[in-house]
Amino acid sequence: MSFTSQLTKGLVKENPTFRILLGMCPTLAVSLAISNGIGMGIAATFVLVGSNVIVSMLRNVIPSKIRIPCFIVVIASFVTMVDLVMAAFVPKLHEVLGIFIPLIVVNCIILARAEAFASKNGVMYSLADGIGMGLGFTLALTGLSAIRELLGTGTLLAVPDFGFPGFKIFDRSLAAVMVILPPGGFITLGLLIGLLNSLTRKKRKAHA
Amino acid sequence: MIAKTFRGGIHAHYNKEAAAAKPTRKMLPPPARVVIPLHQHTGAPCDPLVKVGDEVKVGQKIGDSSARLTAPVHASLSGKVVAISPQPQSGGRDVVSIVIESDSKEALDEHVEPRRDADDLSADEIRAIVREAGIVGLGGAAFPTYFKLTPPPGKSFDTVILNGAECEPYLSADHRLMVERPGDVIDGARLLLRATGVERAYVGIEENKPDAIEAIAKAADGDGRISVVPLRVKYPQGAEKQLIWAILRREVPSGGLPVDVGAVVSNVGTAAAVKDAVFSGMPLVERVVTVAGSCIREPQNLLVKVGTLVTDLIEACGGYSAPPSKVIIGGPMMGVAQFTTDIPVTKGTSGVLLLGRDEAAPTEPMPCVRCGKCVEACSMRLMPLWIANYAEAGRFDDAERVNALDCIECGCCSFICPSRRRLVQSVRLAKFEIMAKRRRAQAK
Amino acid sequence: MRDVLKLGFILFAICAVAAGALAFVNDITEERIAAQAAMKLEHALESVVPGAEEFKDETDRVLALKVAVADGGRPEFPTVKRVYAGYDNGEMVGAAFACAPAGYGGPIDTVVGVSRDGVVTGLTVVKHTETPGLGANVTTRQFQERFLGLRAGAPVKVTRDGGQVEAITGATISSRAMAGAVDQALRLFEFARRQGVW
Amino acid sequence: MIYLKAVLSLGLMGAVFGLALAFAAKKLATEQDPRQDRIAEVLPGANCGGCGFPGCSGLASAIVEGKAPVDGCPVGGLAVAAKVAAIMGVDAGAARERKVARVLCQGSPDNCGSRFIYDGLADCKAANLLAGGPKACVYGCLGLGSCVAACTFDAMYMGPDGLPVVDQDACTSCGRCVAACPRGLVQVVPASQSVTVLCRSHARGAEVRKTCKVGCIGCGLCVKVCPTQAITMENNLAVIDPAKCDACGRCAEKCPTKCIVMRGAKTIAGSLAAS
Amino acid sequence: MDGTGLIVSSSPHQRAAVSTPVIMSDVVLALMPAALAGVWFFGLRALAMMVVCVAAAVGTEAGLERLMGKPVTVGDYSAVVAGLLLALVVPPDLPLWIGAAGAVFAMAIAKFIFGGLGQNIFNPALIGRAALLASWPVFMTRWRWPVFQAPWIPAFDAVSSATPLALWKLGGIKTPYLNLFLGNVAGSIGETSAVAILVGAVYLLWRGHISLRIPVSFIGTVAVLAGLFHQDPLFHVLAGGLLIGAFFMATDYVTSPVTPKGQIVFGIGCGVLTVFIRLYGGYPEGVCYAILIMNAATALIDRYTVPRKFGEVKKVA
Amino acid sequence: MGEILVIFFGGVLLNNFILSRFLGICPFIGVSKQVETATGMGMAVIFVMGVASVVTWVVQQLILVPLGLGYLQTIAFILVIAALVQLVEMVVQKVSPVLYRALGIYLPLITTNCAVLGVSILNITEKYNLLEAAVNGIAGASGFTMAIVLFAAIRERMELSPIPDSLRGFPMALITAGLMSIAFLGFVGFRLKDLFGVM
Repeated sequence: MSFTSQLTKGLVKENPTFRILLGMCPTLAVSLAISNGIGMGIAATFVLVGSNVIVSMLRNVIPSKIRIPCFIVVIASFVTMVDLVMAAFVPKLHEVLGIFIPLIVVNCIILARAEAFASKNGVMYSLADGIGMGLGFTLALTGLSAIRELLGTGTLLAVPDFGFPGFKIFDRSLAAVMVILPPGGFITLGLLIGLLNSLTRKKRKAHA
Repeated sequence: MIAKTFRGGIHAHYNKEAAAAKPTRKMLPPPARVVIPLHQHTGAPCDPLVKVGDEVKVGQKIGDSSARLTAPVHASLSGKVVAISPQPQSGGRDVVSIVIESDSKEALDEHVEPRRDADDLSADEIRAIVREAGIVGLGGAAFPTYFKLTPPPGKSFDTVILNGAECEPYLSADHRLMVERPGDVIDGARLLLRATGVERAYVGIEENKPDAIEAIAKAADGDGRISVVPLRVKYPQGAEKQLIWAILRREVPSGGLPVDVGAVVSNVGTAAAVKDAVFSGMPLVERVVTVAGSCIREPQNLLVKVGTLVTDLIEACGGYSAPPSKVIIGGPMMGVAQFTTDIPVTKGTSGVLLLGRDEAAPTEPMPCVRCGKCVEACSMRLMPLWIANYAEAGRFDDAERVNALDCIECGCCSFICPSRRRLVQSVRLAKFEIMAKRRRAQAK
Repeated sequence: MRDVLKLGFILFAICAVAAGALAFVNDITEERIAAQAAMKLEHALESVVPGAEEFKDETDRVLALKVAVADGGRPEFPTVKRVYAGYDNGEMVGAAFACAPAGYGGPIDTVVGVSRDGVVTGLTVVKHTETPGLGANVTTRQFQERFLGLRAGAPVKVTRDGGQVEAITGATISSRAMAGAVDQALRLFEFARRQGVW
Repeated sequence: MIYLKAVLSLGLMGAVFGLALAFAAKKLATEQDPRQDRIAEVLPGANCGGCGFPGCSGLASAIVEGKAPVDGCPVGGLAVAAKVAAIMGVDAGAARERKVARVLCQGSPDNCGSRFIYDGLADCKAANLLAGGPKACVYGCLGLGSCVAACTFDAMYMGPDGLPVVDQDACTSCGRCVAACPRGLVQVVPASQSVTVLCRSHARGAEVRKTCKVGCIGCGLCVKVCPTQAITMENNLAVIDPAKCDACGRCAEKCPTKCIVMRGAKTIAGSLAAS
Repeated sequence: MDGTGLIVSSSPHQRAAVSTPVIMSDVVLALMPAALAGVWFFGLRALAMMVVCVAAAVGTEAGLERLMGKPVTVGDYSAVVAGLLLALVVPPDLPLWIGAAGAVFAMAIAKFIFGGLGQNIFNPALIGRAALLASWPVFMTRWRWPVFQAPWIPAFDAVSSATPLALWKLGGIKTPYLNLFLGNVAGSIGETSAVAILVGAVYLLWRGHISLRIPVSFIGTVAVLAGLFHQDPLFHVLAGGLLIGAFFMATDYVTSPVTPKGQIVFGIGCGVLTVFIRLYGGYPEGVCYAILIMNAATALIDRYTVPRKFGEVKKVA
Repeated sequence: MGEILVIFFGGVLLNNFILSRFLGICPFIGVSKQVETATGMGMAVIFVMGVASVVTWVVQQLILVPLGLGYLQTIAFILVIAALVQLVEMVVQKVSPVLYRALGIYLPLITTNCAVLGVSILNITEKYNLLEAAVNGIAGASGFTMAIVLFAAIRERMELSPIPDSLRGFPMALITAGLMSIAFLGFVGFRLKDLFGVM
């Protein structure tokens, strides 16, 4: 186990979204456009890194009976910081992500990493884990967002609120709007996870 | 009068005409050999009362048991016992049987003689005669009749029902009996009334047998206790619980018996057999078997000796008209398919069907489309598709939860299923596994 | 008992530190956030009431009137949330109505500008959750221009409902919401003017 | 000042809840299996519900009650499973001898015919209930694959000859296949056992000869040839006592119907190495 | 006699003649009057839509089954039924590729991945339609009045091409009964002609493939509830997709309850939802969503409407 | 009364937490294998969300707003919810073991149910009063319960279906939820206010 392996495991092998299946709510809710996905991903990564480091530092101080409230307070602090900073400096993105910024608090990924990893490992490893998991989450979110943005609006990388039209792949009137509605989120993510499952299954079979 | 019936059920092709149109014939000459299984009934098997090499006569008791629930068996031929060994029987089982080779004399046992005091017998005496005569339900289940006539402690009868519905397709033995010997049926009914101490009897007959309804009504004329009830033509009208509901509007409780609602149900053929046993002293050594199906040359109702091999029976009906693909003992809805004809006719054998390629071709089941036809058709108002789905998935606990054990295996669900699913077989599997599990639990 | 106190203290300490840290971040960002919000509102108001130099929040004044004449307890202008009057050199030149009509995906925060003489002078969407590509087109100038120049009197409706404003194809609900907002803004303006507020 | 307000109010809230929780934990403590707490400790604590139980403590109590396997947590993976196993006192199984399932019948349709054409459920138990099954030998494999269907580890498949095959490496000897066979033809045996009688027929030799080319006809040649007296005849069937068998292979050589089979030494070494 | 040639199976040994493929092909037959009416009113474009949807549905099913190495089951006609039904509930001028996309989505997502015939939770054709409405609302709400128009039409067809329900909901204009009955009104290809749908429905009833429980409770509830809300019951029964929905969609075996009582609950639920969506919803028509929502409830309804088994002891209060 | 009904039915049907707001997905998929457990979970969520709505509303209006500490909302709410859930669990376990077995075992799972925090924050942003907040909480939870119970019944049925291996479980749960969500699109734009006579 090295720092690097802790860093990279979150990307593919233990990808929080596709493999461990955590943090579905924000994944589904904000993955309408790549810009949202990246924004949410970065916010979550920041919180994940921060809380992992702090929890890891405090891991020997916190008694187990109140560890959940303690962890939550730590996480919530970072979330609030992100919330405030985003409101101050990128208000438009803040508005788009809306309630899902404070809800990073209850994103299972973060508490799960605090509990399962940071509270049992050193600061450096926890840092690496936080970055890795955060990037994995961002990656998954971006991937899902890209599919939904493309099929649902016909563009890629568009950031309408900042006037960046992105790349127009086909005309908007031909896009399947449902993909960026709630059903599209559920179905696209379901199919994506299924696809990854069948790929790894095939790989395992090829090994055997 | 509106014909009575129950909820659910199906309308099958009856295919009864070929055999029902002809009078019942006695199988002649009698077979050269009979195989009499010692276990032809519900309950404990009999122990042999004869040895290999013994000479026996027609009507002689050759097997009995001391168990509470059993029925003795009698020789149907006079001749020599040539073997007492396991012999194949319907359903692929081997059952210890007494094999008798005929001496062609047809000599009667000395116990067989007409009873003069038949009209003065008490209930207990009638029951004793019925037991000694080895009479069991002739409808197919072969439940010992004397046992049925004895109410368990704390319960009592108020109604006797004679089952003349004969709802199984192809079969017409009861129909012929009611047309040809209505007096015997009614005499039997009177004996049953006496044996049970009841003052009310109904004879339920499906409407498609107007001649039988007429004959029985005429025979019962003047006896205010006995009335004929026409029944809607629907399968399984003759199933015990459904028959009781149709006639009395009483529901036999789940897991219960007719006596729980005060009824005793007996096949019309059984009633006639009771009459014979009481009046002529002849035990149950013969029965009427419907031989039918597209592959038999001369479909008919045949009076045959218990123990006659089906092979001989088919010979007596002129043999095959075409090679059969399926041989069924009983009716097409609840009968048992056989892989050989070298099996004996037993007391419960109501019919032998020989079906051709077209009727018996194997079917490939399709996925269940949840049409709900099985739910509508189920005569016990169960959810056949659920039981079958659970059974096929090996989830027998769930199958039990959805009342698999209440199934009477009437076959309506499989009959009606447009996807040709093997519902009854699945339910049977579930019932078997559930009972096996219960036995294991009890053993622990 | 001591461990109970200890647990309490630890949670106290963590909360306190967290609160301190947050207070610090808040301190830094507070003004900026407020400024952002104010700027945004200012921007919206200016864009819909051209010519106004300053805006006064006159919601209480106007809505008090509304309540006074409310019919059977049912508020008459439910989508109008705030009312701002625009002044130029102390003279009232128009009013801006912040409305939140119910669209397809939730309320559409809209500001409707009405000039002194009761003509729609501007329309802007501050915040919405409409479907991108369909309902979200309520933010387009192309659509908003369809409302410019309407006056109080005839109710504002989309053509589908027998009105004068052409709806966005495929987004009747969003269009209808916007029409409703403009309709209520105009009616409230008329009402306030008749009551002598302005 | 604003700092003080924030620090004090949130701090106090924290203190109040901390105290309340600690106090409640003390006063309202309920009896439960101490292992449950320890397992809950080990579990990730994300309360994600992925295991199908309500939260980590739900899974912990299910494990303690034996309703869930020690590896019930899909998030924790192997590491957690090992720890839970340690708490539950379940041996990881390293010390035990590896066992595998084996199918004790060679009666493929080529070797053993059928009594009739079976038209019914593709399920051995169901077929067995119907006139005793279509197989000519009433002890033989019905070949409908119920054991394969029962295997949850992909360790069984139907071979080309219509008989089930156990993948010796994948088999975990869980015994599901054993329970699935209505004729008791699948048995769990030590992986090292090399000589096996692949027949379960108690029928007399003449009958077996009529129905099956590879059934045990009870001739007793193996009994005679065995140098260690490991083989006995029980009810027309050869039975090998594994404790006495030294795997010399003479019986397999002698068996006229080849129903005693000797597995190659290589395979055994291979499977031992694998375990 | 040598027994190896005999077939042994579990009882019963007699089967009813009707099989699933027969039922499905009968449904196709029963849809023919409505399909023909669609072609009559909306021209060959409607026929093209049917061909495309059926081909896409059948192709998707066969393709996926081949891809996954499963037996190809298009012979059971269920894919044909789904494709045809979808074509009948979309507007006549819908681009053909959108119709094909709907059929592909319906067969792949709503049916195939659930395990194929008999396993789907939602009616594939309706999922297809709802997905298309959510995806391409502009195309999916573009209606056309048939060539054969009643004399009163020209008065406002210049400003509107709305369906009778939309005309009523938004403009208070009621289309005459005769037009609704014959079908020369705007609407989906196969839903406009009440008489054509009823002919097909009578055929299905006569063949015994559907029972009246769902259609009657569905239509009855709509009529009664419409009356209670001071609407014209007959108009609500004849207009829109109620008849095709009640006789051909809600009665879909796979996605409706199997218990008799459950079927009535299902029908009533569909009726209530239809009326509420028509009167208060965002769409003029609610039949499609009503049935889909009740599809979601089917498993639960079945669970709680299991018939009292024969001989079950009644609970003594 | 009309307003309350609008909030309630809006929460259950129109803005269903699962099907259109994406809140509470984890327990929705995790605890939906059987109808009984799903019902238990639903009841527990209704209870907790009702209580949490009230308590967080009180915290916001009586502590945070007067003190000008709005930015502590997230942290204060989650602290309250976490502690509350844990306390309720302990109390129920002690007071009524029966109730604990029925509901209590689901409580820990609810702490991280984002629907609870979500509804608390929504109550504040929607400017609900105390009663409305409580109704909104209960409505949101009822919508959650409806979705999870329907879904559990569907899932029981799907258990026996030959679903492709790689889609079994989680992916299929998502797709089914997606199809349910399509069905619930029928409620979009539903004019509850007209229905209940509220302007």
